[in-house]
Amino acid sequence: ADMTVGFSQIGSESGWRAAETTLTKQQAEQRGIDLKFADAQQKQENQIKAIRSFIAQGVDAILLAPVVATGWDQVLEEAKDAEIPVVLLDRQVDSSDDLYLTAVGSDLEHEGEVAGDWLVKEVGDKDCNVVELQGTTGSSPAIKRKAGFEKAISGHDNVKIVRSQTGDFTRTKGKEVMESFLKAENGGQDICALYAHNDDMAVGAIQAIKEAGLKPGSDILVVSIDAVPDIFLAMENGEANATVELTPNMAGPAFDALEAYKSDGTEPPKFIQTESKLYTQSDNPKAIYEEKKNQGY
Amino acid sequence: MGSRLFPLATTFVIFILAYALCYAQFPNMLSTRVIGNLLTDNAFLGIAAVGMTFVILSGGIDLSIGSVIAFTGVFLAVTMGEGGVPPLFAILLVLAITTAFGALMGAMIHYLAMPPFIVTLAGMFFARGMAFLISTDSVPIRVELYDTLQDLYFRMPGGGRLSFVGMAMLAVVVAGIVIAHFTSFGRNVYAIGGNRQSAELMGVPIARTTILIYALSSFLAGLAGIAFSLYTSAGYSLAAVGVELDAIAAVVIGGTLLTGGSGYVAGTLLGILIMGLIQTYIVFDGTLSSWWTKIVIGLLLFSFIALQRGLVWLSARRRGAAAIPA
Amino acid sequence: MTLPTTIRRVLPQLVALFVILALNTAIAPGFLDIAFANGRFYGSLIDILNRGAPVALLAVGMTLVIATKGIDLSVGAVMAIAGAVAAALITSDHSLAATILATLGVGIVCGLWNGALVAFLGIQPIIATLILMVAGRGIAQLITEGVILTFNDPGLVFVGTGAVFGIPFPVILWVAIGIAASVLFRTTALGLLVEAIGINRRASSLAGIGTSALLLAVYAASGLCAAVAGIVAAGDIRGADANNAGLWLELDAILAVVVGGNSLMGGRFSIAGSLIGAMIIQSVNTGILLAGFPPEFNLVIKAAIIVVILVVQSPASQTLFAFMKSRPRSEEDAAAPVREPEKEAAR
Amino acid sequence: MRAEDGSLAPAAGRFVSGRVMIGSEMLLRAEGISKQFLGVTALSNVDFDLAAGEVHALVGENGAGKSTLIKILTGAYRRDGGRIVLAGKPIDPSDVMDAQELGIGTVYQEVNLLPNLTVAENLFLGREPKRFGLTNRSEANRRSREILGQYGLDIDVTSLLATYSVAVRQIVAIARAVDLSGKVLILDEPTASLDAAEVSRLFSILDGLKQRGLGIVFITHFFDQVYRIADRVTILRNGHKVATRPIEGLKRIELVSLMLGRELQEQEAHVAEPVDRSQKPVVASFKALSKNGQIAPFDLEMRAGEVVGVAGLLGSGRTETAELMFGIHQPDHGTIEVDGKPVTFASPRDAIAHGFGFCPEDRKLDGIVEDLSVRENIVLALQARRGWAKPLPRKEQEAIADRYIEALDIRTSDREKPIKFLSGGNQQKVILARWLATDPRLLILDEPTRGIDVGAHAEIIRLIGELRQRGMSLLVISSELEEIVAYATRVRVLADRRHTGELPAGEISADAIMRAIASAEDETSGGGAGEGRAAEILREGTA
Ligand SMILES: Nc1ncnc2c1ncn2[C@@H]1O[C@H](COP(=O)(O)OP(=O)(O)OP(=O)(O)O)[C@@H](O)[C@H]1O
Ligand SMILES: Nc1ncnc2c1ncn2[C@@H]1O[C@H](COP(=O)(O)OP(=O)(O)OP(=O)(O)O)[C@@H](O)[C@H]1O
Ligand SMILES: [Mg+2]
Ligand SMILES: [Mg+2]
Repeated sequence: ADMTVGFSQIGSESGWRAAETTLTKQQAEQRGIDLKFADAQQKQENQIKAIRSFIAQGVDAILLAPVVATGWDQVLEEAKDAEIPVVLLDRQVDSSDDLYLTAVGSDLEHEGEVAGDWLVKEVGDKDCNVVELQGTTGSSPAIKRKAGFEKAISGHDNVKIVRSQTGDFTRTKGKEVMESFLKAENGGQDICALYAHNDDMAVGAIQAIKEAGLKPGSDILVVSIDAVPDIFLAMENGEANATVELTPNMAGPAFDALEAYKSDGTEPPKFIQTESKLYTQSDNPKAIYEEKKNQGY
Repeated sequence: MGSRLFPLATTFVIFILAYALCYAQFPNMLSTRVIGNLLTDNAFLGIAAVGMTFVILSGGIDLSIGSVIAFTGVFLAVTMGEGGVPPLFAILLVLAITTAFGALMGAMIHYLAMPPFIVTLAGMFFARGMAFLISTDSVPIRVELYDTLQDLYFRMPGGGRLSFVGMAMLAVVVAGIVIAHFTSFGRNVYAIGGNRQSAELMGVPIARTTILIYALSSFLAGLAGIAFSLYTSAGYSLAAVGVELDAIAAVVIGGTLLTGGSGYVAGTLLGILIMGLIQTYIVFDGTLSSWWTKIVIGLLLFSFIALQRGLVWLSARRRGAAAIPA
Repeated sequence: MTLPTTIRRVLPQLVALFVILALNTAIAPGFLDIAFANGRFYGSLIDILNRGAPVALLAVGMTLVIATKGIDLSVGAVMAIAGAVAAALITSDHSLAATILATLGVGIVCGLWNGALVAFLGIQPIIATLILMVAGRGIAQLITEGVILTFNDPGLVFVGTGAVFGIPFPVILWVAIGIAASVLFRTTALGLLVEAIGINRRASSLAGIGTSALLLAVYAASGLCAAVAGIVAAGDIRGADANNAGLWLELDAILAVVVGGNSLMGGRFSIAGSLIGAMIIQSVNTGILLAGFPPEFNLVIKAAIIVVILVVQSPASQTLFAFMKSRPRSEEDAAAPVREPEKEAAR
Repeated sequence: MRAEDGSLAPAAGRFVSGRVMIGSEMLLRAEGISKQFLGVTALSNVDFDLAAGEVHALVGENGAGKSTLIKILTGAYRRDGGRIVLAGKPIDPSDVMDAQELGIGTVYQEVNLLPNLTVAENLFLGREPKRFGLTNRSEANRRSREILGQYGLDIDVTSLLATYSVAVRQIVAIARAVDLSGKVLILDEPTASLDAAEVSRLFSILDGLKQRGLGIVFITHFFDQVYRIADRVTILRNGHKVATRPIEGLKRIELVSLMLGRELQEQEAHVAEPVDRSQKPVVASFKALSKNGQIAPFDLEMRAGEVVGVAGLLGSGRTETAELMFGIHQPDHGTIEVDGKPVTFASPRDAIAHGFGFCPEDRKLDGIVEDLSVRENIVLALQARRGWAKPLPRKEQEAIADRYIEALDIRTSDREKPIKFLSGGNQQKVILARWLATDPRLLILDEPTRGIDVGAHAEIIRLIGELRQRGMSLLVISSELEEIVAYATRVRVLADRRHTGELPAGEISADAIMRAIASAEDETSGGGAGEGRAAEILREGTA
């Protein structure tokens, strides 16, 4: 059953996002699905426009990676009226769940928790001053990953966040902000660990740490989220300690659910959670890098 | 007269041609749905662009509108939500705030003789910063007023909807046309855009007009913010990033000169529709990767402007106007 | 242009810079410390010089464009393109020299495209360059396919992170390019001709100035500067991040030019002023980072500081300082920003 | 000088008008007006008064302070000292709008209208007729046609002002001011670009206003006009008031010397001595040059050491002729030869490369580069020709600038002053200097003496003669026939965008030129505001 699926992607702001797009296209190809792709350039209005046009074109299903949680009720209703099932990718919306078929994604807050737990375990009862590189101010990953991490360290007074600034999810800002952290915290002497909301910022920060004459990974522990290839290189060199995987392959499960639903109307669960796997230096980073590096990151 | 309306006519023809081409490729782009969407989806942009038209006609520019839209949304969401402020009051309040904000920028531009680009750039930072301070979360709006307004639409034959915001946008455009062409304020805007010194020597109230212009722009940005919050029934501090550039592009595609003094509000509507058409076309096509999307948008933008320039240039040559660009 | 007069021209900027630095010192005690660690100077001041490099480089080109009454919104995108090209070439193992030359070439081509739209099609600069601003990032992503092209070529990395005599290489770059540009435009007639175009293009071409050629050249120069900035940015993170490299940096560059005391209406310009402007802006950014406020405050603080600086520099308030009696709004002053005298001194 | 050819002897053209009540309480009185500009004293302690129903002329050298004075009277500038009394009440107009509401209408020196608005919109800006609270365009257009009708200007009031010539804009500006002025009308060099017909029409209107008891301030450099219209004259020199005199019994020589502070040796009636062109080398020849809608095909052969005067009514296509010759517009047909070799001018740059120079008509738009200093404005064309890589050494620039500031007696506090701060006439001189500095072989001057004072005017006429002696080839467009007579070695006559005839050396006189124009206008069944004007001109000339 070859169907036409519209995919409204947020944009292409990071390597991870690019990988998600690539994998989605691959998946569609493998399953003989005709994928209509719309890049919204980070703008919700464009995503809404896209969904409306998909409806106007009468596609069979819609994949939506929502840029923000709110504001989808109307357009999702329109899709429902037109009897087009919608599957959410990698981020949730706060509309009632009968407006969409299912949501495939990880629990952003859980990711933060995983990272936090690792750090707590790693430092034991040593005191540990953490500096945090937040994602883009106001973006849901930034908010949730911060919340999750704080939840994880809440019980442990020896671990506390001493500085927290936004690095806009980018390497450049990650590096710049880390430099200022190092200056502000006595040349980095007082920093025990870095928690970055994504790997790109961590990679940037690692360079800053090295240029400051410190050893990332030992002088300053580095834990981040996403598991993009480059962070595994860093782990390989012992410059990063841990990362939490956010799989870019959200489309696979999504298409499975869709095909099942189309063929015999089986209702999938409302939330298909992907695993938030923790990787550390002991997981043979080299190998993982090799396998990941041609997944379109 | 005819010769002056020429750029406008050109733009209109270009729009029709473009639409025809799209139709040829994707027949159901002519559905009332698409047309309805074109209006609804671009409503907030259109409203803001009308304000931008006045600013640009006066030879200025307003980079703050995107941020003001975001601020408005967040402000409404928080005040009406947690704040429990009655919706209508909140709306009036936010419009008052944005208008005052614009007036302040206008005053700085005039009395401190500072370039609009910079004043409004600072305004852009400031307004979004304020939005962050109110709330970094995206805050849903759940009030009856919004539900009623959202359910307020004409169902056109073929399932298309002419939504409330869409109609609001058209109303604002009409109002804009009247203000621009049938009020003294409108004349003064053109006058200042034409030549500030001369306008002053002809007794145009520069200070008042300048302040009014930016107040109007911010007021409409506030209105656009309301439209946007209606459109998404939420307020979000990261919303509408870069909308100012879309608005500027729409205004210029609509045939208004950034140097000020010449252009039409109606043209801006065309500009909006053309930009919306580009978006819609790309989505209908659906084969473009993220990067090709950007490139194609750029190219289409270019071809529209180039085409326009070409036609205008030809007509200018026929009328034997000066060869040296002013 | 003798030294003292130049200084006088940029005095307000220098003052502003020192005030900001003073503020930073108050906020962050160790702000002024400079250490010499593993082969390079090290400290917040150095960071400012170093982090400010991209904006400073952009500002040089932007100053010239703005002097012609134009504006270049595409520099951020051109940075991305340049970074992508450089990374792509170096990773497909071309020589460093070839890579850099090619990249600079691409930058110039981008500039020429902008210049052509402005000079020949008569498209208004904001829109003309907006086109490349939109499409350019797409082109860059097309090259990198949306991912961060990481590279390890020591040469390219050096451009971004290296140091000579302990001074970060990017700093040496922008200072050198800034001086080179000033010298080129002030020892030849270019400065005069560019200013003439910016003030009255009609009259300029009637006086026989090759306005089109000059406009092309100026936009090309801006593209070139953007390319250099792009290489620096890429080298700095050992990778080309087409998605984010130079994002919104065009605004900071324009800001730098204006904070540097140049008029967006074209005409008189001072590259030195723009460079100081760039440093002012970077000092603000760094200060905000060091201050340790929650990030939600960043924009408001930045806006506030910028407004204060600009208000103090604004022609009107300068008039006020200069002669209390004359009215800011009366024509002769409106017509004649009181920067005039200093501006002249700068020639 | 101006029309010293007897034809317009003082009282001759003067309108008989209501007696002026001197002494008795004045309509407008300004006392002890002073104004400083960044160190320059533009006005110091100037008194000025204006009676109802009089025309009060204000004369003075370029830079004397005339425009500044009226800008102060009308609130465009802030005065540093002094007081202004209108109809007994002290007034303090804070801006032009105030002044307008007080009933003071003004035409400022540079035509200060808005090219991007329609003629009608310009006329009614700030006081648009309203209906239901909205502006009533059709009404405005109707009344605009009426108003301009009085000036014999029959143009489409709904098209942009930009589409009309400097002259038309000036007429519109005057019409607006006249329409605005309830009590006082102030005109700063309103006739600078008008031809005889326009001027006399303006004067008859002014006379009407006098009868209605308006007070009129009239700034001009044309003395014959002073004598025709004014009742009293006030002379300014270097920002000081020299004297105020009734016109009757004031000798022209006296007036001139009051103004200059020295005697001006009258080389007036002088006529350029005929030259035998035939053995002078041809510099450039233009064959069948034409551009649709702008100018019909014409031939012109410019030889070294000759001055071709170009005469014609407004819109007769003089400027267009010049613009084609200088490569500003490209001709549809025809060829250009320089030194016998065919050339094409894609832009002025090419023309300049062949040693051409062109001093444009619209000083403000096409001439000055406002923010650049006087020095830079003077060397601009020369520098452009040398190319950017060969900058003129600063010393040389200063030498050149000083030379022309001296030669043309440009009034400026110093050569580094931005040109926008110079007075109108001095700006004109700077632009002239710019082209003289390039030492062109063929120099085209479009209205070169517009807004230039008596002294400088005589100076420029002398200069043109001298340049000719030196073998330069000049083409000079002017609306002042007496001036053409003074330097032209032959005269091209244009009418309705056609070159209709030429007066050879021997036959040049103001009358002859006017007859030629008139007859030409008549047979070419008058373009624009044609026939009627031709007839008038004849009357004017041979009164
Ligand atoms: N805005 C200004 N700033 C500085 N100086 C000025 C300004 N306007 C005029 N001046 C100076 O004031 C003096 C008087 O200028 P003004 O324009 O009144 O002369 P004018 O009598 O009108 O001369 P013209 O006959 O050429 O128009 C001149 O020296 C001029 O340089
Ligand atoms: N009296 C008039 N009535 C209508 N149109 C006019 C009049 N005078 C000039 N024009 C318009 O002005 C333009 C030509 O004026 P222009 O100044 O170029 O001619 P000109 O011969 O150079 O006259 P001058 O140089 O004396 O101003 C044409 O568009 C013409 O229609
Ligand atoms: Mg004057
Ligand atoms: Mg003319």
